[in-house]
Amino acid sequence: MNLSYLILLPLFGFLINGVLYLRSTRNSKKVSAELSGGIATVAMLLSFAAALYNFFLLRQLPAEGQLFDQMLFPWFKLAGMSVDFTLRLDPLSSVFCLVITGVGSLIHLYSIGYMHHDAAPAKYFAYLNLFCFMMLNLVLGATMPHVFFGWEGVGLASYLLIGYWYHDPEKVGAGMKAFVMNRIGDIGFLVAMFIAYKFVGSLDFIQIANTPLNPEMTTTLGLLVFFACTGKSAQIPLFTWLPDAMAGPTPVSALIHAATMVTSGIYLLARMHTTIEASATTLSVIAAVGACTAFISAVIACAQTDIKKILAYSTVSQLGFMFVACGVGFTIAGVFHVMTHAFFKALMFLGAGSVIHALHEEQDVFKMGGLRKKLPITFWTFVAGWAAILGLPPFSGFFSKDEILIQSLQSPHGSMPLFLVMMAAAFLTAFYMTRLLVLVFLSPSRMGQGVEKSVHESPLVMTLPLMVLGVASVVGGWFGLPIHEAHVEEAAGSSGRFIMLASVALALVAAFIAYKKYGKTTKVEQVNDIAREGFKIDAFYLSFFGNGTKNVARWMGNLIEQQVIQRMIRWTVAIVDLSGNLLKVAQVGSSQAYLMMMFLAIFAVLAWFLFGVGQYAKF
Amino acid sequence: MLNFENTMTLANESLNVFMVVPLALCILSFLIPKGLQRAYAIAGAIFFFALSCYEVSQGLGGQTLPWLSQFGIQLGFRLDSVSKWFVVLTGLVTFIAVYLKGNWYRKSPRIFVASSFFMAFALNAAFLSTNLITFYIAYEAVFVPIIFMVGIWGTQTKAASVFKFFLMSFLGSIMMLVSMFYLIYLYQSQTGQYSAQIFDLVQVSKSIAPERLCLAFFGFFLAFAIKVPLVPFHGWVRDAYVNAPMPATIYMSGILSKLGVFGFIRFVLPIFWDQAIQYHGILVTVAAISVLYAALLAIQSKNPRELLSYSSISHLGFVMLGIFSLTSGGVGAAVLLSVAHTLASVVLFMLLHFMSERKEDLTLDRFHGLAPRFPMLFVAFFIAVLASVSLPGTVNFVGEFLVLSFSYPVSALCTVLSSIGVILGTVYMFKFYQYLGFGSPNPKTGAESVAKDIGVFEISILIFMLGLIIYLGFQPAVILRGFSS
Amino acid sequence: MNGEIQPMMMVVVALIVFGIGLFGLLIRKNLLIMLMCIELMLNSVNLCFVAFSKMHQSVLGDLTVLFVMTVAAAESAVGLGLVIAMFRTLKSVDTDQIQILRD
Amino acid sequence: MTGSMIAFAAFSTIAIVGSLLVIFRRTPVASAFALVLVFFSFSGLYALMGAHLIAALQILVYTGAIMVLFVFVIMLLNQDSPITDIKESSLLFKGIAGLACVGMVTVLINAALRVSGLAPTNIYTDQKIEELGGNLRVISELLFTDHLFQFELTSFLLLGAIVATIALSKRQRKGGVS
Amino acid sequence: MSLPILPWLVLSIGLLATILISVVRVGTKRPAQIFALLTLLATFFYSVTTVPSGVENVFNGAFEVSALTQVGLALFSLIGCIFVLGTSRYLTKEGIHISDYYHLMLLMILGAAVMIGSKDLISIFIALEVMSLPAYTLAGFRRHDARSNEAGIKYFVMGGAIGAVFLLGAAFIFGATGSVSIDKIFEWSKVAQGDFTLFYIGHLLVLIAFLFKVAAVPFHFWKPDVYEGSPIAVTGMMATVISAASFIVISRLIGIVDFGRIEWGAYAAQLKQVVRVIVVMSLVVGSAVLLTQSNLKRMLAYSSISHTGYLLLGILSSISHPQEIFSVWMYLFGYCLMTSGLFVLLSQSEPKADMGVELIDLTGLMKRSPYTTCLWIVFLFSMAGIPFTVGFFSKYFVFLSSVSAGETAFVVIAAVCAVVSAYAYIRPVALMVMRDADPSASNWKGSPVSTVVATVSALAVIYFGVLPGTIVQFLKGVPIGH
Repeated sequence: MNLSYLILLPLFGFLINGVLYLRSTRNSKKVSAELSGGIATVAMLLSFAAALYNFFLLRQLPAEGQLFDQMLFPWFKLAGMSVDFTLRLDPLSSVFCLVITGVGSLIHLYSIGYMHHDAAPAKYFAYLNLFCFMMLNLVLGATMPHVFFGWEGVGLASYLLIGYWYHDPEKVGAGMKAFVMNRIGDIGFLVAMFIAYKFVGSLDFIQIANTPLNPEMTTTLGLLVFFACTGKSAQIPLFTWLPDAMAGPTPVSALIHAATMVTSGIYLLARMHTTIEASATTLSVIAAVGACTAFISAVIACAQTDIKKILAYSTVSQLGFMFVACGVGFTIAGVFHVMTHAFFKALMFLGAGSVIHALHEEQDVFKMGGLRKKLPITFWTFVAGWAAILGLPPFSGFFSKDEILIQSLQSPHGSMPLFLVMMAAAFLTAFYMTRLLVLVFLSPSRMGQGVEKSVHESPLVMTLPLMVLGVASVVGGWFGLPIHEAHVEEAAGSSGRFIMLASVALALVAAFIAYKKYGKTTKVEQVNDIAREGFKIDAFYLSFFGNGTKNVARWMGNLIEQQVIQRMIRWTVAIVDLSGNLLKVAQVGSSQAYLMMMFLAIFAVLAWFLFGVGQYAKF
Repeated sequence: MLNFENTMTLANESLNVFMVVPLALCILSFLIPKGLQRAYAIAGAIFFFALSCYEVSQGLGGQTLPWLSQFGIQLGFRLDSVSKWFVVLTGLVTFIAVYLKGNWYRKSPRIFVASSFFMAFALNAAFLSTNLITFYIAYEAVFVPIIFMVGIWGTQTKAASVFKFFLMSFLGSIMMLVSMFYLIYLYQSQTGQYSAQIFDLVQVSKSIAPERLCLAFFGFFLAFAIKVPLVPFHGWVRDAYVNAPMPATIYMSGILSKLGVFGFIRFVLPIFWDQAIQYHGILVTVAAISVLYAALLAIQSKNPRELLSYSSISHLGFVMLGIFSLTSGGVGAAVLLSVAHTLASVVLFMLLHFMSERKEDLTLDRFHGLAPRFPMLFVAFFIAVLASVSLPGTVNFVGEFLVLSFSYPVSALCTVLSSIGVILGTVYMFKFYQYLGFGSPNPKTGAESVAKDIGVFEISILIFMLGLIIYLGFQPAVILRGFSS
Repeated sequence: MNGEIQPMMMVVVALIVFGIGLFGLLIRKNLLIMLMCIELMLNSVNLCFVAFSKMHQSVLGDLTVLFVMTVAAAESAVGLGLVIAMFRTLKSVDTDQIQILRD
Repeated sequence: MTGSMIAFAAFSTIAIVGSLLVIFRRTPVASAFALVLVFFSFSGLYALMGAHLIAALQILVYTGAIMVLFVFVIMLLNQDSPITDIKESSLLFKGIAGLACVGMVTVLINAALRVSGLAPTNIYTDQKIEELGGNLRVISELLFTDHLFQFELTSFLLLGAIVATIALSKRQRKGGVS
Repeated sequence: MSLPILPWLVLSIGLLATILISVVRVGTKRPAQIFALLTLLATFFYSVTTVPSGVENVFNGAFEVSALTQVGLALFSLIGCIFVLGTSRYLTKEGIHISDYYHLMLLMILGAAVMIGSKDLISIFIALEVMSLPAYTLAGFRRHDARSNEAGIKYFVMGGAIGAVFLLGAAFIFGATGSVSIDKIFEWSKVAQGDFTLFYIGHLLVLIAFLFKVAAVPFHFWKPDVYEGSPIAVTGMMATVISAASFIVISRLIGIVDFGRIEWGAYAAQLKQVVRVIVVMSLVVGSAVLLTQSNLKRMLAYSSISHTGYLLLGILSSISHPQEIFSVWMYLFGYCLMTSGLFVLLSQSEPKADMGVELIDLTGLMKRSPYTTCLWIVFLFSMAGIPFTVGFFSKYFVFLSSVSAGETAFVVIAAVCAVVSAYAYIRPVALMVMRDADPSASNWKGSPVSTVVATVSALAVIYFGVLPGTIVQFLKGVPIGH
């Protein structure tokens, strides 16, 4: 078993494409999308093969010891803190590896078509490979700093890809926002590491899991880790970056902002589930935040008109589902949903990408419609994704999502309110997804004449991944999770069945309502409600934190720095100068005055000796 | 008590090359014709850097030469696991400083080259000396070339900044000198002999009631806090960095600030250990305030140099946090972070210089869109920015992470507050990068339009520097090894 | 008073004259008179010396006075020379005229 | 009241009044003559203390040489008319000056009077001086034995004064060559 | 044959010969210049080659021949050489290049050299006058210049008054002790009983007279005015020779009583208080007012006032720790070296108006004559106490001694003042280096000889700044009178 290929292949892809790109800037010859995309895709496919191979090797190990560590090199070692660059494969990371490399390969392939006309595809593929490299590091790292390496790395790649078209300040701003909000979450990660180092003495996950901490610290650690996850996985309070992140190329949204990176929060919670589950407070906070996020972003999604934004809010909402799974102590379900979600959400994003590609960068769903005929492959694969996210049996989402719903009620940490919120979120999910499907594919066309004519189905490089993912969305749930298939079966017990039925029925009702409402839409809808603006949370952040920081900084710069510190320096100089000028006053030029001052001084000295303090000098 | 001195090999006795070579280069530079000064300086600096690396690789060492021994002033030098990195950095920074092209090679280049090598000489003497007075002399001597550099090649408002820099530094250092005298006097009153050797004075400080050394401690603290600088002793930094010619700025940010860091490690901690513990809370708070305050100032600044100068203060706040954690780990991490900061800030200033050579106006209030025009430059710039925001994979991350890890157990609150500086750092560094690189390119004017991307030699230097940053990011053990015992 | 002249009485007289000389030096602006005041002060010191000499039954004070007289003579010669030089340039011997150098 | 006491009282009164005249007279010539008065009275005081040589020299050197020089210069510079400088300085200044001088004298006298307890060294008592051949002889001998150094030094002082006075007063051409 | 006072005799005979040759060859200054130079060189070489190890009292204990006095003599003659060589062009330019200048200069040096060896108050007084009378004269030497007249008169009036004060002090000491010989007074102080008030007052007055000579605040008022008005060459001599000689005498006079004796403890404490106050005032006034000056000579006046402060700090610590007096010697050595060099450079100025040399005249000097600028910078840095110049070690030892003597608080004050004055010294450097020449800036043109002299001084400043070992070792070994 050698894990290094797994991560090295994307790295090489990144380096080769990077060098190709830099060379192209010197001799101004474009590297074709086929070449660079080919390199990147091959790297990813090989990496996928390695992941698959390692997955099967891991399966052959006995159930208790399904763990493989590979130390690449010692990283840093100082005064009792020793961290190595170790890759660790266990069932959890194995699943994530498969998802990342698998979905990743498909999206790479898709990108060849999507980025065909881009000016510098080599740069794009380099970034994409870099992302995969970092993401693999994230899931394979055996220690917290290693995970953090990947954690920050994916943030970086996400930044680069969101702001890929950096001529547009808005896109640049979106990237910046994503990166900064991620970094805010990272404080949690960092402090969690400090706590772990202080109280555990090691940053290895196994060590951390095996060392019992006092309850207070456990809660703190868990909450800090969760805070980090809210950043990366776009949960309340740090979720507003994800919709903006849609500024990047659509395959990027599919890969990073739907399938992989945003789920790293779930990965981290799963990785540290021992610690998380040791504290009921942490769990309830996670569940509450997850549920709220799921519900609120579902509401927002219902009001969106941008196809990618709808999907983005949907992602946030689905991530909320996963967090609820973690929050009720049933991480497995969360991870399961990560996998299925990766399939169907990637599929939907790629489908959306296909639509956008076909419509020449049109993203408003009210300017689409009737594409079922024109884009049949896209439509049918999209329907598969739609069915999966609605949780219709036997599509993959059905298994994972219902599992979460069931657990939110049945688990020891679950409760009725939680369950109801989740059901509502599921209802809304079905509503807005159907709305999307209807508006884009089924309703009458609202496209402009010129656009309508040129619409055509995407090339094979793009539709092939769609079809593969479509199949995965259908069958992805059947296998269950390799980690714990039995548990899934067992959990779907008596009341489980009722919940399943209820949720499916609810989804169908919602879908019906949506169809009724939007099936006949013929004109552009003007929605200007608060939900559409994300309840103004983003605006609030911007004005409160963004401008707040700016104002504080300006205040510091003007008041403290200029008025206090610099002025203090100036005053010191002025005081010295002034005292010089004052002392100079004595220099009047008149001999009499000089003599007078001199003799007064002499008199003072003598008098002091004779009458003043000097009395003690006599004996 | 700290014990980070590696006592294994002290065989290397040829330490004087660290001083003799730059001094010789300094004197020789007066014999070189004006036109050849740059070539001479580059060749000399490369030679000096290579020699430094070679000598450092020969192992640690100590050497004592007599000077004014009857007054305790020896030329005591010692290359240990702390100083060796600073010595190497001196060589590196000298090379970068003399490499940059600018009006310093048009207007009296001899003085510039001589100043640079003199600076290297003084810096090495300061980094190596084990004698307080020798250290002080070298520490003061560093002013001289800086004054010349800023004075001759600085911007219009240079005079005020020179004075501010000089006076604040001088105030600090002379207070340190008085404190040194006090220590020497204590030693003399105990043993009857003068000694300014650090080892002797450490003995004295241990045998004396801690209260008696408080003022002396603050004397040292003031000197180094101004040099580093720590908020609120940073008043000189902005003007000096902005108005100085780029080589001087690189010296100041890259290595002069490390002189303060080094002083804390070499002198303050061993001698004033008890006082450091006593005032630990204040020290850590000051460091945390430096981090946050400077980061906020950087956010609001529109001038790239100003931004980088504040970012320097902010990052050095992390270094100081590591030192003030008063653990050997924290100190080791601080050394690592110092190296990291030197590399990153030198690269950033160098790139800024390249940019300002190509475009006059780099105000950070609009997008300049330079990245598509100078892709290589901006790739390097981006990596340097990443290093500066201490992204994992760069040595800055390891340094900062270790610093915070070691300071967390002693002061959780300050550590967490400092961590916020990381976010702010991201904000201003990315803003900095984005404003310069991103957006649509503006219509070019005049000479600007013919500006080309950086050349091969520049690229090689950048690859070397950035490679070092990344290599050390994965193999920080190269530096940390000396501190693990 | 026992009829004997106490040296201390001389000293008191001398010091009073010293004080007067000093006062004159401070309030007069005519350089010639200022020089005279300096002479007064020196004279009073001479008297002190002689008086103390008497007190100690020594002749050291007398000797000293000899030297002081020489010094006083030399000093007034030089001083008057300077005053003459000043008068040639400024046509005045008043110190009010010499306040160019100040601040 | 012995005769010497009366003489002392008279001389000291003349000395003090004379001094006051020196500083308060308007014309420099008047001041100069007041100064001569003071010198004479001092001479008398020296004589009262038995310092006959000094008394004589006081007349010779001060009155005979220094004062002549003064008067000569006063005449040379035409300073024989009344001057009003004393009025020009402010009353405050004069007041402070007066207080300072009174204070100074008080302090000095106070200090001087505390010395009364000292025992005389009794080297040159009056009798001894008589035995050794009188005041003049004793002083002369000391001058060329114990105090030769000062004596020789005085010659350089006088040399300096001569050179200085000549340098100051000799006609000097612009251009530097004397 | 062993005649301990031979170096002084060489100087005296040379002086007489110089006067004689001028009398013989009236109308030309050259012979006087050469004779003066030869005299000074001979004195210098004779005195440095025959430095005695012990202390020998000659003239019945009225004069001391020791390492200290002889090195003082050597130093003064060296400074004399520097000024004879360095300022000859200046003197010609000012129209005061006449043989009398050399006579008076030699007399001044002789007076200073004798004064530092004098062991009784009367000798000191006479030597003081031998030194001062030429100084008064030289200050007013530019007779056609009102400012020079003013300088001479002011110096004379105040000096004369202070001479009377010194004498009064001497009289009081005589009255208290029955002697004017320093050795005898010291003996007396070992056994004396009773009320010492008269002695205190006398001692203070005597000290104040010399504090006036070194321009310690508040007895400094004459200094800026006299410096500004006097010819540069003379100011230079005043700043170095007179200050150094006066400091040596101050140290002698301070040590006039046996402070080791318990009875003098209270007096020592109180005297120290006075000196402390004076130290602080000198430092503060010297450095603060230094900043506000634009005339270079006035600047140097205030600079020397602040140097007086540092030197008095050394004197202060020597009251209780007599062995620390070497720091004063070291400071004086460095101070004389850098000040004389600076004045030689200053004499190269050619002011356009008759306004003296202003700071603005230095603007852009770097461009006009880079070499001279470097010399300026060396001297100014030395004044500021930057390492690698002798000024650093001057301050170094004074501070170290004072800390050892427990005067740390005053060392801190001195350090702050050092920063302030460093600002003032760096300012001219900034003007020279950073600014372009102001249109009203005057020319600078020195004779080659003066540049050579300044170069040699600058090299000495650097040499002793790098390797002060020998000189410090020597000065530390200089025997102390009491």
